[in-house]
Amino acid sequence: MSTPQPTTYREAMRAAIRDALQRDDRVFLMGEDVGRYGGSYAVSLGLLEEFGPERIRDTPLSESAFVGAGIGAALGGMRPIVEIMTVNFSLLALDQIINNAASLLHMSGGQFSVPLVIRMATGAGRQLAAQHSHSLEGWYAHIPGIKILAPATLEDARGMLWTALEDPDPVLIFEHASLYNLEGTLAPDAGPVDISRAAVRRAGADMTVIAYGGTVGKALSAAGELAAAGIDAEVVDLRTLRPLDDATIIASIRKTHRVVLVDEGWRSGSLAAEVSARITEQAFYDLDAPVERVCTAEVPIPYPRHLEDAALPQVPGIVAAARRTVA
Amino acid sequence: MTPQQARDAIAGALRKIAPDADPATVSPDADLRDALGLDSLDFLGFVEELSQRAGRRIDEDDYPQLATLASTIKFLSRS
Amino acid sequence: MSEARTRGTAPGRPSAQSPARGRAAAGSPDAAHRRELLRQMMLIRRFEEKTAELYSGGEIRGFLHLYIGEEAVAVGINQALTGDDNIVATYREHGYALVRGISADAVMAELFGKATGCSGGRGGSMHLFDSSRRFYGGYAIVGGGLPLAAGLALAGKMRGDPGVTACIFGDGAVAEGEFHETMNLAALWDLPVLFCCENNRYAMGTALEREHAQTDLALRAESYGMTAWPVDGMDVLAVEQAARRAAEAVRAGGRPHFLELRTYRYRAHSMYDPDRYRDKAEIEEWKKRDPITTLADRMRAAGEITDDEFASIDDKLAGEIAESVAAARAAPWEPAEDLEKFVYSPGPS
Amino acid sequence: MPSLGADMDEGTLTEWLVKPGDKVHKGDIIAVIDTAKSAIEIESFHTGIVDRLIVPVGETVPVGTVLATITPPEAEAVTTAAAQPVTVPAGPVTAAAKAEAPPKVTGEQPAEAASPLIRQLARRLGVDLTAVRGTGRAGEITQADVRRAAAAPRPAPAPAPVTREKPGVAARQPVTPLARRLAAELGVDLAAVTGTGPGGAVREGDVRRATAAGQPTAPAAPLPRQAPERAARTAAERALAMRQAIGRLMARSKREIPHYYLSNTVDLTAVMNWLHERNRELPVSGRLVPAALLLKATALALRRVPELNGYWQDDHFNPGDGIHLGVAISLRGGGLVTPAIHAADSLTVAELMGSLKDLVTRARAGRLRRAELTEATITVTNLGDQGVEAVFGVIYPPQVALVGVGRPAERPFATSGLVGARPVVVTTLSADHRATDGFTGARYLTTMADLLQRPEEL
Repeated sequence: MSTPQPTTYREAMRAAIRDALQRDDRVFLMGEDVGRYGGSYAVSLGLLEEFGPERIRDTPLSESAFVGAGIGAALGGMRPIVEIMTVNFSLLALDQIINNAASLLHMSGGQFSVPLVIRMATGAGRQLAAQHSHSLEGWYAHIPGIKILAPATLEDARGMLWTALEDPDPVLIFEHASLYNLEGTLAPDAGPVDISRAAVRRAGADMTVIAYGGTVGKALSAAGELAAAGIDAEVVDLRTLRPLDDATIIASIRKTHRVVLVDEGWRSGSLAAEVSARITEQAFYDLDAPVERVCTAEVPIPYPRHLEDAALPQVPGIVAAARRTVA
Repeated sequence: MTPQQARDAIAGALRKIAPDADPATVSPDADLRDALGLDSLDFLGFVEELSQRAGRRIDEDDYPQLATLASTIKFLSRS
Repeated sequence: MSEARTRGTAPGRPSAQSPARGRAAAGSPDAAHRRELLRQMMLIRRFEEKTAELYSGGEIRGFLHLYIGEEAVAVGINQALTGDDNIVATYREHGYALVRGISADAVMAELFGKATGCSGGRGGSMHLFDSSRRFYGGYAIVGGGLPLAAGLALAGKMRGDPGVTACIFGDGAVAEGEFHETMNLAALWDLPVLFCCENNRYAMGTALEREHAQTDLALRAESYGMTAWPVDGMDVLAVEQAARRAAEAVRAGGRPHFLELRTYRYRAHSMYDPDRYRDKAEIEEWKKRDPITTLADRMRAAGEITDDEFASIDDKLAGEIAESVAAARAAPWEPAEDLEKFVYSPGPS
Repeated sequence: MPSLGADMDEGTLTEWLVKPGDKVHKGDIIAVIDTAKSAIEIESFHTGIVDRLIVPVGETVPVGTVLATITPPEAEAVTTAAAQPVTVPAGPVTAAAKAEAPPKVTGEQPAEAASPLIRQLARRLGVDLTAVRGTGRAGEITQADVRRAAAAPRPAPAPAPVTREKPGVAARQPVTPLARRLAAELGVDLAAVTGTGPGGAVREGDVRRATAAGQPTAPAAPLPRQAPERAARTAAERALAMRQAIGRLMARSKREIPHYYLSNTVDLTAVMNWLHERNRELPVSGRLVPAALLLKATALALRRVPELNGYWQDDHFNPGDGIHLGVAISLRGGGLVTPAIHAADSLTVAELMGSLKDLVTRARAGRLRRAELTEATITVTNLGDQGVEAVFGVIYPPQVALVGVGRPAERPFATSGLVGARPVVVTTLSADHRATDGFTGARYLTTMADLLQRPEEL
């Protein structure tokens, strides 16, 4: 029964949505093309047939309206999952996410919490150019009142959603679009996971690579190359971008004293900048080398493959940065 | 505990609590604390280490038997 | 499509929806009802006059948007709502909060920023909330409350709740994208929302004609396939009648309805507003149709109220408001150590 | 001047629409003011007769300034003399508003007692309100106070801070934070460490290599590197430096502090019996030594005689902000440190024991924290382990006392007319005569002796 079964990130996410719809009548999914089309990344394919149009709701192209409706429905006792096709489109709903979802609990003096989950695809790597490729999760992680998740593994794709739905406050889940085809195995009884801790994906002694979402795989590849060169790298997956799990980050720094931060967001004002600042605040006297960052080049993501590759954090860049910390 | 095991246990305990002291220079019948300059806290640490290595409790009443190297070896190997 | 549309209700012209009721005696149920409407409008006005004074004295801070002149709208709409219904309002929401039953004490304390305020002091004038009265708050981003109201209605519909959601906004919001997105969504999904557009003719300082290509706002709502009509917002009886009809229609058919309530604010947009964008004569013209005076005169003529009774209501309200001010002054501040409360819900997550 | 927004500090009166004697109604527009944003009409919140226009046209005044007074209509009927003028409009300084001023979250200027007008005036005249003593009601600062302060001669401006000249062009040596911390903990002189990191940065490994090389028993380093030799010299230099520092401090103490000395022989029977019983039950690792009880008694006695706990500074005694016992610990390589056990009086005997063990271990490993080395309010020295009966120590300036504890030993001791052998200890006190007299010192030692008779209460 518990033999791990082959699956993909997409299927794990779909299983999570199906599970949530089965567990709780209050849960429903809405977004652009989530129903008949099956989701622009095919995550919700087949769910309309299974759960009907009331609970798998196709919306008009009105990000503000359907995200705001999600907030209202959450206030009204439902547990909506709102899907936004891609993070760039979420900017059309920014007023609802920040001025309403993130602020309601506070400005009502604790009277109205917003148990809403918003899922969206993020990240580059598919030659979709400057309006479908950005990584703005670090930007959202700036906002108090919401929680930000970045599942990077099949277990997290399968397990984070339910925990997020049980959270009384709004949770945004950023799914890196390059991960949907990620293959692996998952225990059939895989279930909810915590959404409060970072995870050490590879233990190491010489230096730490901190990554999240789409760059965790790259960080692990880099660690493999470094191991071949005799450098024992630890890889930390942030998992939850807000609130950040300082304890796991700092524990790793205290162990290895050297760190490379990998972030698909732009370097200036990035999540990597925040993590770096926290390391300097909390573990300054444990640093034995300057903090290194590998981020996306400061350009809107270009269309041609070679330029897109050049813009994004890549394994050789991570390896080189890691080598600098131990040089 | 054989006398040799006892000797090793003492040497190990001393290395831990007074790394700069050299038990080899201490004559078997000299007062251990005076010879090595152990204060009461050092001595307590010594007893703690010894008790761990010997796997037995050493009470305060036993302290007189830990006065010299020789008596300590005797004390430990008796059990 | 629309029921009984009356185009171009303008100041100075009595509304078709507000025929003077019959000569009911002072003790009749109708008279008592009108008296209550009058009292509620006077409560809002006296309350707000006091807040203006307190604002000038520095005891109330932030932005303070007064409703004076528009009281008939909140009072009339509220008559059509039950305890099962939701209200989503704007930053000019003192009137709705008071008529919805949030105590003057709690609203005043909120304006003072005190811990006893209806939002615990965290919101201030623009963000009044009360979960027990389904008062889902004042929203200070123009148009920002509309999608949320649609969501509340969606939840009600999915859960089979009987309530409707009253969504209040102004003429300014009609220019926002969120207005159009929400009109479309609510009509498309048959959501039980009562859209109440308070057309006071100015979006802050920009006159209706200067911001809208089509100034007949009800017509624009109608383009989404929604029943919509304009109402004389200076006549509380007309507002009440229209609101009851619309709310019943929403309840019965589960479809959204839209009321354009034509009204006017006498005061500037907010306290710190030089009010240079309109003619003083225009304000005076609208004041001739003051909702309180209009109703009081009508009741006097019908023998439903005497000058003494009017003065006695006024005195009683003044006393209540003075007590609210005293209570707010004496109320405790929230300790600064609690600053980061209410950012996330307490407890394990 | 009404406040019409949080961003408004002042306004200019541009027009009066009423004059004295005019009757005004609540809500009437009575004046026009110009603010940073625009001209605004202001209304009266009262009905009555305009009594006096205080602010003339053209004047700019801070928010809260009274613009005019209005006499309420009832007052006319009664008597004009008794009329209570009503300020128009109500400024933000009504009694109620002031009493309920919101709690300040951050430490703002302590000029809260000053009205906006006063603050404005002070700004204009360049007066620092924190330095002005208020002569108004309840110490409020008045206009006259500010003007007086402005007229008074200013203290000479503080001399520009002297920037310390950097020797030559020697750039700051790059050292990683971890290496810097380790060097401090291990007592390594960074100037003598060769960095092997980028740009010659000293890193963790460099420091560890330097300490390994510095150990006297270490085998001669096989190969090149100047580092080992240098580090060895550094260790010797360090011992000398410590000797010199102790020497300077003790010389200063003897030069400046008029010491007086007292001693007292204390019966330790109760202490020893109690310890014996306790230690029988305790695991070896939790075992107590007499020093723990002696320290506790030292600390508790200071609660009763606080005159000995603190510092002599600027010709007067400053009491300590807690009882922080400096414990003299001799280092194996020679030398002495006196790290502090903080709030020793509030620790249990077991906690004190733990702190003592921890301090000794860390002191000998060179891992003391800065606060531990600087914050002792009194010092305790315990040379008993070296076999002496009594120790008369030298006070650590600026502390005012030092408690010495000799070796607990069996001695003939008379109780109730009978002489028997009992464990006793000699406690001593070295104290600064500027801060206390012998009487206080004696009281302290007897208090300590009394406490030691009831070890179960320590």
